[in-house]
Amino acid sequence: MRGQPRRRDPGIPLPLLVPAVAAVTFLVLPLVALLIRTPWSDLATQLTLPGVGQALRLSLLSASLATAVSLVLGVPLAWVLARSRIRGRGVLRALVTVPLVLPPVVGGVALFLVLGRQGILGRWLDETFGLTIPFTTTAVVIAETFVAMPFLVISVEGALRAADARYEEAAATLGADRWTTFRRVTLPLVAPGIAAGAVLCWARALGEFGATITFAGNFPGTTQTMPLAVYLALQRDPESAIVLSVVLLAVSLATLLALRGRWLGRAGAAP
Amino acid sequence: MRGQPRRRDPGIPLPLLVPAVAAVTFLVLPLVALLIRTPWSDLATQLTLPGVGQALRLSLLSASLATAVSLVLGVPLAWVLARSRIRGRGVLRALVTVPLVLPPVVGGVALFLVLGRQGILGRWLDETFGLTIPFTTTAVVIAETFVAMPFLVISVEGALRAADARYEEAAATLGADRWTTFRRVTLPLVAPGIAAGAVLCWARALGEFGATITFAGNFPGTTQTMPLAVYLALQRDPESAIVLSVVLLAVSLATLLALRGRWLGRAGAAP
Amino acid sequence: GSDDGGDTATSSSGSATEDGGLSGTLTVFAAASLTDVFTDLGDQLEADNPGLDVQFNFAGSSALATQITQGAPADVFASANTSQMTVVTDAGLADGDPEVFASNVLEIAVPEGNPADVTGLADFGREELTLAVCAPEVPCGAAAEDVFAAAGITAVPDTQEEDVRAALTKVELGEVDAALVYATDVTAAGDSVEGIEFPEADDAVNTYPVCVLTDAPNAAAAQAFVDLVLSDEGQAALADAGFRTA
Amino acid sequence: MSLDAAVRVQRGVLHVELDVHVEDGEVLAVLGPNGAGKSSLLRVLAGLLPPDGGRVEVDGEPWDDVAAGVHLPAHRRRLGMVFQDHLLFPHLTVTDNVAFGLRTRGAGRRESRAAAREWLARVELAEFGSRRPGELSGGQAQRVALARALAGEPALLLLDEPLSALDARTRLTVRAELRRHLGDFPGSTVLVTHDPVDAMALADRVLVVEEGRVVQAGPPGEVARRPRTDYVARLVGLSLLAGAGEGATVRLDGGGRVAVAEPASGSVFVAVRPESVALWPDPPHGSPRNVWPVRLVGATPHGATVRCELDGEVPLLADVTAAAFAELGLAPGAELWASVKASEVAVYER
Amino acid sequence: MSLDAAVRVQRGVLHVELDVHVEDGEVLAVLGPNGAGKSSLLRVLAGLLPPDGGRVEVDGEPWDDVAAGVHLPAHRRRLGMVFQDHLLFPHLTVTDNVAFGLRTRGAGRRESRAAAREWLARVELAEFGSRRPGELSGGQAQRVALARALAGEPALLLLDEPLSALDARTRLTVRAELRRHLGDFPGSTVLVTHDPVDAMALADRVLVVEEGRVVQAGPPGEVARRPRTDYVARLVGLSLLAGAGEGATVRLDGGGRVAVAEPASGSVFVAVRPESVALWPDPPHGSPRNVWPVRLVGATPHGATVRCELDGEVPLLADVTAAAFAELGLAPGAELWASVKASEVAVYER
Ligand SMILES: Nc1ncnc2c1ncn2[C@@H]1O[C@H](COP(=O)(O)OP(=O)(O)OP(=O)(O)O)[C@@H](O)[C@H]1O
Ligand SMILES: Nc1ncnc2c1ncn2[C@@H]1O[C@H](COP(=O)(O)OP(=O)(O)OP(=O)(O)O)[C@@H](O)[C@H]1O
Ligand SMILES: [Mg+2]
Ligand SMILES: [Mg+2]
Repeated sequence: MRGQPRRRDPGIPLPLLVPAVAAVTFLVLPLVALLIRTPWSDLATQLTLPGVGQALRLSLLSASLATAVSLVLGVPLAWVLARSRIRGRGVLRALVTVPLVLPPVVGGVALFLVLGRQGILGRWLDETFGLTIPFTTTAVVIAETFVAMPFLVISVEGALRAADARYEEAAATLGADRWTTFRRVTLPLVAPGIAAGAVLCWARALGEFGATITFAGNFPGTTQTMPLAVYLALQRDPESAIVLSVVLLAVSLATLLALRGRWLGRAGAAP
Repeated sequence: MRGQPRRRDPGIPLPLLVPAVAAVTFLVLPLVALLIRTPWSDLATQLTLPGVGQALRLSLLSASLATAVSLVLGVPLAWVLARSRIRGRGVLRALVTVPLVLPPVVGGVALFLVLGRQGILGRWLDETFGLTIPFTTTAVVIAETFVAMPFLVISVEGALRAADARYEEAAATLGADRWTTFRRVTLPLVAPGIAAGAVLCWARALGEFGATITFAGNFPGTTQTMPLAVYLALQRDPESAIVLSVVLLAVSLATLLALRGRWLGRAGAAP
Repeated sequence: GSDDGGDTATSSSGSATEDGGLSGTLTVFAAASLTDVFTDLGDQLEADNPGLDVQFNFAGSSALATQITQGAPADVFASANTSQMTVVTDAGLADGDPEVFASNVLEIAVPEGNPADVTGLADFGREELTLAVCAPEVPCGAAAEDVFAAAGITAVPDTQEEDVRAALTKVELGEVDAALVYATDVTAAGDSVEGIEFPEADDAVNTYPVCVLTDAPNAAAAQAFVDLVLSDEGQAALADAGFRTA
Repeated sequence: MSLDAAVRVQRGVLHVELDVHVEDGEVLAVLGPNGAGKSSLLRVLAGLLPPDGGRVEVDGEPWDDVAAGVHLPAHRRRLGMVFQDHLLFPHLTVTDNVAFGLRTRGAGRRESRAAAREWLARVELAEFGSRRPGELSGGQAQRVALARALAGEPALLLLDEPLSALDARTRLTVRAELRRHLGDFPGSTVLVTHDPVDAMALADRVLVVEEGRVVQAGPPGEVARRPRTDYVARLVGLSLLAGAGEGATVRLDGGGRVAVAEPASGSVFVAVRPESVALWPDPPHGSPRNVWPVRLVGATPHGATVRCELDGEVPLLADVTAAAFAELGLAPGAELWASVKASEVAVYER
Repeated sequence: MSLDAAVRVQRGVLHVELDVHVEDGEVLAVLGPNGAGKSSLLRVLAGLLPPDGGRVEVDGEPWDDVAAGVHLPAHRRRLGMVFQDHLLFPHLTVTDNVAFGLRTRGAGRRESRAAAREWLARVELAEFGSRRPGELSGGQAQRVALARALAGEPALLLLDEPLSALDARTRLTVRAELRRHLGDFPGSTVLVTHDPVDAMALADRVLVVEEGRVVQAGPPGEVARRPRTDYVARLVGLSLLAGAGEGATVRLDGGGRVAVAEPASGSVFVAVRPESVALWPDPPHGSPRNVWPVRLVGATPHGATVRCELDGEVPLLADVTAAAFAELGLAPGAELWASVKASEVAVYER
């Protein structure tokens, strides 16, 4: 932590360095190519288009809300999968993973079947409260949550499994019930894993396209997120689609860097 | 581990049980609705269509290959992010996360820019070896890897951070260099985290659509994976698209259950 | 006109054989809405030319245009609109001028039984209905804007779909009361969707152009396929699918 | 708040079957070799390990009763526990670690912190309150764990080798502190330890456990004077020999005879203090009635004296001064004579 | 394979500055209170903590040299280390844990396993080879860690309280085993311990460390007889008083006078053995020339005797038999008289 040079790091072993460099190259080179191809002169024009700012705001908002919902619902689910001894956990875990595999468009259709006007719950919501969910911003959040939450659940469960359960025993002897233990011991201990899961979830939600356009539709200002705007731009003018993508990338990169900085600041305080 | 009833589990605390049940309901109900809507009579017809078996095989193959590539490249990258002290790790981590946000279709375009016939590397590959990548099964694997690897990297990094680094110190005092330590100590210790990451990666690859159809095209037998077949079916007959999706779900559920069983068997041996 | 395509790819992919039959592989890039018709025509061409293998790459027109400009090894490009064909011709990749082989007009699609009692284009101004049109960026959306302008209607859609199929799916599920889609889609959707024609549709006709590509590895077969599409037989098949023929 | 427990639990191949009773304010020390099941006993008492049989009752309240299907979860038992490897929460400061139990039991943040700081001061770590456990040395961490368990004012205190990581000076301080606290403490205490000094200093009664069973129980002094197993004898530094009393002589089970001062009969133990054993290069002639030929098999310096391990008909330990050891020119394998006065030999029933 | 090290490292607020030299085959014990920097020293020697200054040289080969920018990574140092909290690999069996170091150093699987089994037998855990560390008791685990470190036949052996988790009997066995091994061992050993008995039994030389600095060094006997700090004095059970020699009397820095047998001058230490202190309810009249009024502040049973902590002009420890303690009716706060014969008082230069 101090400023002086550390002679410690004996370097990264070659069998790790080579694939790691390959991985970075593989993931970053396409982004670089996009940047090279970006018609920068268009950037200013694109950014000042009213729809773009709107779509960007809506994307950030709905992805963040979806992440929040996923945290509130998904972390407890991960805990149940990792720590409880209920029967059928294996099947439950597989069931939770499966939405990852569903083509997002079909996921959107499935959401209609539940929450649409004719859906299992949707019909009841409509008739009882006059609530219709599709084609609203709520629908965007729901679609993104449906697609992104499994990522959070699976990675938080992995972190919970890897954590030392004896700390939880120690908490129990100090009078903490399972809920208090969860809040005050388990959660802070697996914070890095939860952070990783939340990043995955947020990024996946931010990039969500298929389920959103199916279930929420595409209306500027209420349901048109950046990926939808990008897709539509691609239909007419691929160049501007690239510009929009780069904007999306830049914003999410900035967000991730800002967030990570804070998390790392916290994580760095621990040993 | 013994057969007798355990009176230990004092149940799942309500503040965890309620959101967990909500999460499961939210994730599973749409699947159930899909199953209800599935025209089961069509199932046999659909399954015997030659293209379907082909697409299913190709999907499983390419998703598994993409996962394998992601493991080989991504786990070392996760290690570098979690354990090395190189500068700019924060930026690197954010860069690796960003492809998650890229709309997959744009990701496909970006891959063209690198590996297409006119791409940065593609042109050279073409001129030197006469190799063209787009529109081949290789392209499918590459597109899926590009989209899915970040999930693996981020979740494995989370697991590595949560693991106790002192075991690695102990290994060093026993003469193990960082590579040996990685193989013989770190990897087994974070195996649950890697398994979780691999599941995410595999599922994401299996469901990949946008980057694949853009970069690899939609050729039955070589590049038409299940999500692409679902997309085409949707153009023609939504019912059959649902059937195909359910088939994809069933196959991935079976695979996950089979794999998890094995992993859990291993994990269960440890304390 | 395949004289400049005579590179190594041509010989390896086959060409006209001596008895006039075609051989090798023919790769057709076609808009996804052509899946059924083109698959049938491809089968027919294969039957006529036992040495020929016809491969299709069905996707959105814009994805196909991107692939072609990125050097995809395609012989034929059939686009669902002129704008994506223009992308290809502008890049100098079309061999000759594209030919229009079909066209399509808008129709109102309503769920089975027409629960909202939609009768014509004017209903797209009713606030209380849930309505879908295509986004202005895509051809059917541009066409919708044209017909609304022609009819002097201020439409109040709830969603601007990214393609016709997405709009149609919502009609099929009964989630929207009406959607403005293409006539062919109504035909393809079968019983679960009813179509309502309206006179303003003729103000916005969407055309489907096709062309042989400059770098076509199998130019002879490509030309044969384009010819088949333009033949009476091909036109009849298109008409069966609800297309207006050229 | 007496503890009354009959614990039956299977741990791998080891079957633990221990009956434990601790009165109000009493401190029970559990001594035993590694793997005897001591920690398993504590885990059952704490509610962390469900027993396979038996029951645990504190002050008449059943905490565990397998037959009746009762199992009170750990957090509902008013207990404090110190683990063998401290298990301080790495994400909390030292103060918050100590305050944890108070907070979970409903105290306010400020008040818990104040109490925690007081406890930290008692274990002489007042200035470490704002550190993280990772920044403590091993011994410091263990003292914090002790403070954490004590801070909750538990009804039952379970200590799993609480002093083993402490240095000698701190150990004295903390042992005295612990003694003071245990003196005031109205509840029952079970203390697992390897150190007979801890047991002597802190416990009212000692339970010696081997392979999951009680092999000896009694007040510390009694156990120290009259060990019943080799393990206890070693622990308290005695040589233990089993035999049959024949008046003024005991015939050892392993052969050989020992003259004793008090006549004995039946199965008896004979205990010899190493300090009372004298070594001679040649057979001595004098008052001691016990003289045996022995062979030196091991020698360990032990403060100013050397502890010699002797083999022969009568295997013994002997403590001789370093000077005498050097003078005799002793080396492993040396053949010697050992003598003990009959009056120095303790004999008691088996 | 001598070790020659000058270690400078900052740990939080503690600055560690220790010069260490260990000859071939020599065993150096490092004693010191919690948080003195003992583990930090071992971590630097092991290459796990890069020093901020100084150097580490083994057999002339530089392992660390901050000035020259040399830092050999831990895995290239031929060393064995036992950690305070064993750190056995949870995913490997006990045998594979012990075989680990052999395997990384190039031995075949079969041969490593065979050697590992031999080592396990030596620490009396032969039948535990196929278990996982999670299924061992704390002491068993520590013995496996010891076997794992020894199996690699290291040039430098670093032991961080290797015996602290062992029970008394095992401790004797393992200590004797360790002693035998260290006797054969051509390399240097650094042993961190809290137990003076370990230091006496195992070490050729003792280094006493407090707050990151060496406060005393020398052979174990010398350190035990002539402690130079209160910590060491407590450790070996002496009362240490500092003062100035004035012939047959020492005037203590804290006030009070002590009569001594050998005349002394200048700054001196006075050491008093607790056994030599007698307690009286009334001022005694007799030969002992040292008689002081004292107050009893603490008492701890200690085997058959009770260790009494005394405060007053001359703070002392006194060991009296439990019988005498009871007879005197002693309780904390009691006012007493303590006497010591001048010939029982050790005096030596500061
Ligand atoms: N999780 C477990 N599964 C199976 N066996 C176990 C487990 N934990 C401990 N054991 C075994 O149970 C026995 C008793 O262990 P326990 O920890 O109670 O011993 P202990 O008396 O506390 O020993 P120590 O003094 O070394 O701490 C040991 O043989 C140990 O190997
Ligand atoms: N990672 C760390 N960061 C900052 N300070 C630390 C760290 N680890 C230890 N310390 C501090 O350094 C000092 C020396 O610790 P060290 O572990 O070397 O002590 P020790 O002599 O081994 O003590 P013990 O006998 O209790 O094991 C202690 O005050 C401790 O609080
Ligand atoms: Mg134990
Ligand atoms: Mg230490």
